[in-house]
Amino acid sequence: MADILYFGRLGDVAGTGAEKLDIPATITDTAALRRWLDVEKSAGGAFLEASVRLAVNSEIVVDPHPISPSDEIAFMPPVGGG
Amino acid sequence: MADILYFGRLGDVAGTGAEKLDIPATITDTAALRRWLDVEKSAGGAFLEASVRLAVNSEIVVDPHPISPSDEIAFMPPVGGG
Amino acid sequence: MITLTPSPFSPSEALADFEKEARGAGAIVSFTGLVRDRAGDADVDGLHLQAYSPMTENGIEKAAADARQRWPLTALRIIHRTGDMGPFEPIVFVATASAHRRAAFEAADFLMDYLKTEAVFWKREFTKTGNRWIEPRAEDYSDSARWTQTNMETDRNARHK
Amino acid sequence: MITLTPSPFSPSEALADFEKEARGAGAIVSFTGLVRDRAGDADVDGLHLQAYSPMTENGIEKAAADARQRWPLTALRIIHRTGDMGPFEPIVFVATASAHRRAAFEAADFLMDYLKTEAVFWKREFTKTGNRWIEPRAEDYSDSARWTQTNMETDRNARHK
Repeated sequence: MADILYFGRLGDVAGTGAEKLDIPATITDTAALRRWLDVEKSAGGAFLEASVRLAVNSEIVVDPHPISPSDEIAFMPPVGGG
Repeated sequence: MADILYFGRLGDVAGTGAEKLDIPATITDTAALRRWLDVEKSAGGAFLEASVRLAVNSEIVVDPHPISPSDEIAFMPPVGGG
Repeated sequence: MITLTPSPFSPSEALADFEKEARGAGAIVSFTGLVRDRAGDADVDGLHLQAYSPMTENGIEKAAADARQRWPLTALRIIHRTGDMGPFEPIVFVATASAHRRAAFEAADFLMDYLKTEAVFWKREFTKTGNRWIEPRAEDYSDSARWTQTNMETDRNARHK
Repeated sequence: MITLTPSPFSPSEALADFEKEARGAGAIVSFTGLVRDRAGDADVDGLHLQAYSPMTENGIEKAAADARQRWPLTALRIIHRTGDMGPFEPIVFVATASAHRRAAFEAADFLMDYLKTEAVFWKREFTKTGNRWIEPRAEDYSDSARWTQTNMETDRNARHK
């Protein structure tokens, strides 16, 4: 099971901030994961936006990046504090 | 009697921070006052420096500015706080 | 020192502590960011700040190290709230100390630009008319772009001519 | 509000008061200047600051009014010591509040440049090797020159391109 984290507005889209998911064996990189989840969550493209970055095991990666079934994968829309 | 104020390093040169002086009737402007005082105080030119500004009755003036016998006249070397 | 905290904190107490730490510095600059009570024409009831530990902390540590490399700082302090907070509560406190006042000003300014546009936080505003996630404005990104090495030199030249 | 005082003051207490006054501002910047304990290679035993009232106060009031005209400030505070003070004691405190962090930063920076090069003070440093009057450095004057209207525009353009 992979840990999937949805930050910021993507938490609203996913209906949760975090969940464990069985990612199909055919989904082996971040680009494919975006496409699959966008359909699964009926996200209307929210998971595909270029401004949404993915982090795999706490490292921000560039698509397509390989993923493993037990990774922690975070969907990160534009950040900003203060 | 005029009130003469010597600020910053000019206080050391004048030997005092403030004094009442009878300015000779022939000294009628700030340029003449600088020259007269520089001799009186053996200031070696310290009162003549362009970076030393004069204030007459709390207003900074440009040489030669008229002075009256009862004015408050301040000798102000370059300022700076903080 | 860098602190993320879900609890309210006092910027003036933080400054008092920082003064002791920065003793002998010459110049201390502090920045405090507070929750606004208005956004556009809506009243703001509160704010939620989401972090992603330890990525958030690591990123801020890196920005602090970067600031120390760019400017001769003798001390540095960053406090950032997380979780829920109400209007007028402090969100962020940055303090820098240096022998030189320009260094202290620029480093605080730099760190705030980092925190606004690159620090790993997501911010949600609660208003009477609904809740919305806030992302940095174009202005925040252009402020932040000032600190790329090339722009900084252009900036310095413009300033000092 | 502007205060000249011959007595020690606490920057962190000043910031606490300022926070109350600036409630709802969004961004608060503070600058604290402290007496150095070293000057070149000499130990500094203390500092004497001479003012010329009311010219000193009037000049600072004018600079504060100028800052309020240039930037949308919601509050402004300046405290400046006069007389004798020892190493590590605060000499000056400037705080600015605004809805915009750039405005708060720039206004505090501007006011410090005024205080360093134009405010009517004379500063004497006491060291083991003697006492000397300190006048602004070339760097202080060039910092201050950044704020003439033309330079400021040049600066803005350079920064935001």
